[in-house]
Amino acid sequence: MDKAVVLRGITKRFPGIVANDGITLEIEKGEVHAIVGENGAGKSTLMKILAGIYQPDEGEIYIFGKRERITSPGRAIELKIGMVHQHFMLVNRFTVLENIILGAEKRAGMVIDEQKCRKVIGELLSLYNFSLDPDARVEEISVGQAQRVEILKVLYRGADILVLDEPTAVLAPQEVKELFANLRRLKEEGKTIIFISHKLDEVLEIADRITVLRRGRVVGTVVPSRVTKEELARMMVGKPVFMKLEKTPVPAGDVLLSVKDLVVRENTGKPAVNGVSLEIRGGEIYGIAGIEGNGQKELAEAIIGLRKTSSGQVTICGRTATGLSIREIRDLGVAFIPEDRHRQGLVLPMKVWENMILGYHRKKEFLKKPSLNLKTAREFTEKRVKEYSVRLSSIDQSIDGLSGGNQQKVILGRELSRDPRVIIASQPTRGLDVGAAEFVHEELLKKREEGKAILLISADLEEVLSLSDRVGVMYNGRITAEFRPEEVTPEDVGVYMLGGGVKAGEGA
Amino acid sequence: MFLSELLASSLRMAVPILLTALGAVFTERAGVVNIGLEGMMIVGSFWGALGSYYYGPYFGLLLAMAAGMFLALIHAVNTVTFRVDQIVSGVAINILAYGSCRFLSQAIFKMATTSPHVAGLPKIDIPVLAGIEFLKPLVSGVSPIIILALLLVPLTRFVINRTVFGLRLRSVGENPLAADTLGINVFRMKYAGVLLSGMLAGLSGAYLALEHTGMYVEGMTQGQGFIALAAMIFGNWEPAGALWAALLFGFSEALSFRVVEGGAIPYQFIKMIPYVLTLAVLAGVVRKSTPPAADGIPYERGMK
Amino acid sequence: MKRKYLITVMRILAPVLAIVLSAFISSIVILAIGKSPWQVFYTIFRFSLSRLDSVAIILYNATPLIFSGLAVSLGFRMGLFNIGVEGQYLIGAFFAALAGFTLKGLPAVIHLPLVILCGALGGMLWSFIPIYLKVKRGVHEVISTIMLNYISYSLIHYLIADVFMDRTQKLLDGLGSMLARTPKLPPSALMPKLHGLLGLFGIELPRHVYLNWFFPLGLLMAGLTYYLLMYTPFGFELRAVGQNQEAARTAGIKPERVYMVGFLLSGAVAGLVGLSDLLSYFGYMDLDFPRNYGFDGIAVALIGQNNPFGIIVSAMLFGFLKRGAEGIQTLLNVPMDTIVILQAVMIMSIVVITKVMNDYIKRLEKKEDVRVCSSQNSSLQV
Amino acid sequence: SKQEQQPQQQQQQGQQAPETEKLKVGLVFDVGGRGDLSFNDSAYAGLERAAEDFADKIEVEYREPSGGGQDREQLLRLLAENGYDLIFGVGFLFTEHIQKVSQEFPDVKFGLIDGFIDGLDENSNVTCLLFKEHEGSFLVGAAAAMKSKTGKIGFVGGMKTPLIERFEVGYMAGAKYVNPNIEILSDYIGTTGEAFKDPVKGKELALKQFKAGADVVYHASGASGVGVIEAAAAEKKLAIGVDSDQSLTAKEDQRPYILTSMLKSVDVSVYETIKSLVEGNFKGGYSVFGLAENGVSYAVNDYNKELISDIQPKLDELKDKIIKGEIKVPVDKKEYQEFEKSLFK
Ligand SMILES: Nc1ncnc2c1ncn2[C@@H]1O[C@H](COP(=O)(O)OP(=O)(O)OP(=O)(O)O)[C@@H](O)[C@H]1O
Ligand SMILES: Nc1ncnc2c1ncn2[C@@H]1O[C@H](COP(=O)(O)OP(=O)(O)OP(=O)(O)O)[C@@H](O)[C@H]1O
Ligand SMILES: [Mg+2]
Ligand SMILES: [Mg+2]
Repeated sequence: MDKAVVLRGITKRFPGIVANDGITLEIEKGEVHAIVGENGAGKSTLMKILAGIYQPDEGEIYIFGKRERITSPGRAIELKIGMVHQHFMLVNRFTVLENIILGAEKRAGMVIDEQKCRKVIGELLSLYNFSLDPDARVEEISVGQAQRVEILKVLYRGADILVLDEPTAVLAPQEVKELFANLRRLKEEGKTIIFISHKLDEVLEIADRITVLRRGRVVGTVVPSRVTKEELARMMVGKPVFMKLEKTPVPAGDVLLSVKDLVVRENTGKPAVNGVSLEIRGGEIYGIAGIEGNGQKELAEAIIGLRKTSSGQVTICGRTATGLSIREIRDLGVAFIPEDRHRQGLVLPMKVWENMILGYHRKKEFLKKPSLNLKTAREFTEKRVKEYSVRLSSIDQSIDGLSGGNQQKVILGRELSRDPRVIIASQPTRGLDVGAAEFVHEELLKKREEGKAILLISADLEEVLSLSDRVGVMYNGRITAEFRPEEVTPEDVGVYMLGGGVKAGEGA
Repeated sequence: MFLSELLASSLRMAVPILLTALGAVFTERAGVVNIGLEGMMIVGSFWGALGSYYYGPYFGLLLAMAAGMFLALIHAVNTVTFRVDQIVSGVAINILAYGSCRFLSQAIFKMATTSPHVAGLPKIDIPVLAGIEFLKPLVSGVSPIIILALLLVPLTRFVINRTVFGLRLRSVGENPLAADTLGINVFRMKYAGVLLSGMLAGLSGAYLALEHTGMYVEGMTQGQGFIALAAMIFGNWEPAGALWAALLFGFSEALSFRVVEGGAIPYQFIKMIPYVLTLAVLAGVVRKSTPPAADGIPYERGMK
Repeated sequence: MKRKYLITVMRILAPVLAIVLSAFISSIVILAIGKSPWQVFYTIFRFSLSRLDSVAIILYNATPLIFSGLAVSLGFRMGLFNIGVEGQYLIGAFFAALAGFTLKGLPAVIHLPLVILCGALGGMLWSFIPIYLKVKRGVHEVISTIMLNYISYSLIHYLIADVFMDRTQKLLDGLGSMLARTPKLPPSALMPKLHGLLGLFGIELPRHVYLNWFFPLGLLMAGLTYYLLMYTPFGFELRAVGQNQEAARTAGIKPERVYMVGFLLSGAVAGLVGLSDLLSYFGYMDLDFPRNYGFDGIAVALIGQNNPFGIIVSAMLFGFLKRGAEGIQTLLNVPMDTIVILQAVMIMSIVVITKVMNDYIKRLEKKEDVRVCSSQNSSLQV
Repeated sequence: SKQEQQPQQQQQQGQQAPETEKLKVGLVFDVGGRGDLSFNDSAYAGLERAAEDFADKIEVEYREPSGGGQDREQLLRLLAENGYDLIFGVGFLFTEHIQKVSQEFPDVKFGLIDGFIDGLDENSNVTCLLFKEHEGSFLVGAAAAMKSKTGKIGFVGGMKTPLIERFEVGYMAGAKYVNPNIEILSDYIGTTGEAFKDPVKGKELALKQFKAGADVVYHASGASGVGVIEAAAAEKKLAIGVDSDQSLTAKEDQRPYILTSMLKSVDVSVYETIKSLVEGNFKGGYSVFGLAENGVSYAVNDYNKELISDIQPKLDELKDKIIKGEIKVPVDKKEYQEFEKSLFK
């Protein structure tokens, strides 16, 4: 039988970097094939080549045994290759329905046959058990839902080869389960699935075979039953990785961040945060678990001053922060790692070093009045780049040429290295490879030991549970439960994340 | 009587702005800023007059639209194919329109700035309504283009919102990369949007020359291409919004004609009325304007 | 290495090639009117570059466009489209004129700077309205600046023709026509020409050339703008806001504040646009005061890619085209409309060709980069 | 270096055409240029006629300033440098420029239309060609008042400048003179030079005046007047043209609605100036063209003959009185107010 996809000697170069360096890879029909690798290993690039977005500089592609030149995304669709991108390719202002049908509209003449489209989508929704409102605008739905839209887009087009680039990064454990169930079903239907993830447990669970990439090259292809997580990690990074967190007990300090009865409204007037109270002491990590879209983002943004609060109060290091400007709040010693790095974290066309000082550019060490001190700024950047092993060709390159994970590292380097007293970290390791994620975790724990107060918001339940001293579950704008992580299992927390059970706040 | 005349005058003043603004909706929804609309109106007025002079008004209108589309094609080649800055290309197109009309007018009519008199379309009376005395100025002797322009508003809306073409056009202006990954020919959609805008701007120019004045006069577009652009933005990139904005502008202009001059207010201030009123309305009505997300950004595959 | 060499050569040749190719395209237009392209271009270059007065006039022509291009580019840099430079410079020029003819008896060292300051102030004032409306009321700056341009025309007309008109102009029994203009500015308010300075270097400019100190001032302003943008914290913020408003806001920058300050700066620079004409050529402001510098500035800024030094070059290009136009109109009888067409074709082909060449150079560079890098990479151990 | 170049060029000129030795006459248009159907065209007509009549003695050229008109002075200077003997500047905007350039080139003669330069005399190298537009406007104002049945007439001006205001006051004075009770509506199109190229607004303003009861409208608005005439034809009321005889250029079906036009013979003034140069008696200073000199008048042609015949005797009588000085036509708003007062005395 012909293989679904055969890549032979694929090479793709970007300025200063060889993203794919002679990659040869075979993917069987009907298998789930995982691709793992460090940040910047070239996974997305390889998949984009398969999807017709990039053209390889060298190499050949065979789809079901036939040599193909995938010159455009349109050609990829003709070949029944569908891709769910790491950075969603959705039209934010369109509805879910419009996004799904775009380019493959059911039509009556020149007019869109909305009824028919609706029917087909309805069938898909019930077949795969997706809860999605086809008329909701994409800009208003949660990331997890957006993910489903992306998958639906592919299914709607009847793709035989599905490429999923880090689909689980934004999903809650339950959602991951659902996704995997669906992937298995698709596999049974005979579809071929290429799956990219940094979460090795997941990979080991779902994949039939795993290919490891490092620095643009194939390190090897393995079968899950014959490797351990540690071995896999070592293949990726090239050296042993210790995946155990050492959490030393830290004496609780003063309350550094306190939120009281906070209400934050959306533009529509609907409360997104509905009376949240919490207190975080120095030396404490407070984790917020929850499915995305339950007010975590708004909570974080309200604390940092990006959103107006309707009522309630935020106090930082003993000073009322409500009503202060973002800059003033940051000057109180608050670091902020936003969840959407492209929108809020980085100025993409600007250089790496410029992004590294963004927001801190008026600090003394970066000024040589009346101008910026380019020298110290660059030195600072070089240091962080080394520390966080950011993979780049030059700090003068514009940051949009960096891989997703490396971009995140720049943000972390910027926000964590300036001795903040309060750290608000939204999805800090989203999209980071194991090595980098581990580094970030250590960094957060170090800050904890230094007596900082940390608010950690993450969809990665395992991360929340292993790092936090206390965990709150956010559902529907409220903190519906609070635990000490050692008291609960992920499953317990998952129940609350989905709105089940109500447990009165303890401790705080 | 005064009121209905005021309204009739408003409508006459609004129509060229409306037509061009509808064109602007098409091009901007496809993500191409077209500041060359003024130039496309200019060639519309000239070629409309030229066509009508030799072969009658219908031919004139066709020629005007073709001329507008020709300039639009240049704009599309510049901005979509070569990805030149959209505003520079528009500015150059305005200059080209001005120069070429002057050149051709001199060559063909032996007058640089005016054409001979030309015929317009037969005016029509709207049945039934034209019988009502009060409405007479509004509904009798109306240029068919005015009616066409008004009909184009719901039509444009329908095309943009309900057709396959419209959906794809919008997607290209919002997120061309996403559209591209779905196999939509981004370039073709952008070309279509720009060409449509040229066609409508050309028609609008022809309205001025054939229907309103009965001849081409250099500079008769009076910057209305820019006003139309403003109207389109004012109307939040929507056809219906463009209609209201154009009407507001036409109305305030008609109103300014009727403010008695020589009174206490210096006439220069009366001339400001349309602009001041527009600003005042804008400042008073707080509405968030949301341009298409990728408006003005040239698209190139393989770029982030 | 050969490729690297090629890139350098291309870098230098690109603008030259762009001009040559655009001249080639323009030749079609020239042939269409039955003239010889060779002769036309020869005349343009000879007339513009071999006469001292032409060279000076080109610089003089470029002066207002440098200011205008800078003003527009400041807007673009922060993501705003200031179509209102047109109105801003007219109001600025009027303010300057007002300070010029109302204040009497001041020494030039005080009067002239004061007049220039008033020009900047006037432009700033007129740019305050749209930016205030934008920041406070969400009014799109393109609409408000277009409207304000029209308003400024009427306002200027009112101020000049009705309020400050110089009615002391002599007529013959009411015959002839007074210019609708302000009183003349006293010499203490006028900008000295560059003749004196250039004389020191043995360059004797003819008297009818109006090249004045605003030209070096324009160059200085470009340098300052570059410094502001690339080296100061404010310039950093301005660029950040222009490229990602939301990220800038998250980083603690107030986009509204940046818009406000940046736009006022843009307006202040715009206020200087008309001063070279006002303070050296006319000596008064009239209803016929030069128009369109604001619109030309848009093209100048964008052709110069919003880079202050690029703007100087593109302003000179515009000045050159204008002077060349005078030459071929006078010497070869090429009609004005053909010249206008030529200018449009030139602008268009220059931007298209520059763009295509730059893309090509970029691709070459990429390959160069890749080569260097893959030789490093091959030593990597797997 | 320019001083060096100049004689050089003149030398060249001398070498090139020793036998013909034609006089060179140049003309620089105002913005709008050739083909504006009024002022500039009229000047061009004079130039053309001279070129025909003196074909063996002169050669003529014209130039157009670019968009904003900033290069008026450069064009004058370049013509002067290139050995032109007589150069016209069409329009009062040339006043300062001709003043400057004429001093730089004392051997070149200049004709300035509509502009006044102080202190010239017969020996100057500049002659100012000045028109009494108010006198001509007075006559058409009288005609309008006599033809009006509603007792209401209108005036549409382009941009308000002292020159256009002279048209307006002359017109109002003439109308009031024959009918002190006449009501005059007066509008201007805009506040920039563009107002002379805006037939759309011209038409709307005229329509408004007609709807408000006016039945004759006079315009002084260049190409915008096309709209005024169009409005008159549409409303079946009367329009009065300006500068040249606009009945001749109007559409067939518009002609019945053009009462007359106020003629301003710029062509005559240009022609006469060239003629004086050719005949060797060019004089500097001022040439005034009023009713007496036939420099301004009202149009009578095949199309309006019948329309105007009943009031012609009266118009001729008024013309006589003006020429004799019995009526002093006001030239500005202030004089007009006095004039109006005197009527009621
Ligand atoms: N458009 C581009 N321009 C320049 N360089 C790029 C571009 N896209 C990717 N790269 C570079 O190519 C390398 C591989 O990037 P890629 O996005 O494929 O990594 P990845 O394996 O998906 O990483 P991550 O896990 O962080 O998403 C990175 O070093 C990145 O900097
Ligand atoms: N872009 C900005 N966003 C928010 N606040 C700002 C911004 N720029 C300045 N500020 C605030 O306004 C104050 C005064 O502004 P100013 O420009 O003088 O800043 P600064 O920090 O004193 O830096 P410098 O004097 O070096 O320019 C600053 O101290 C700061 O608190
Ligand atoms: Mg990736
Ligand atoms: Mg990633």
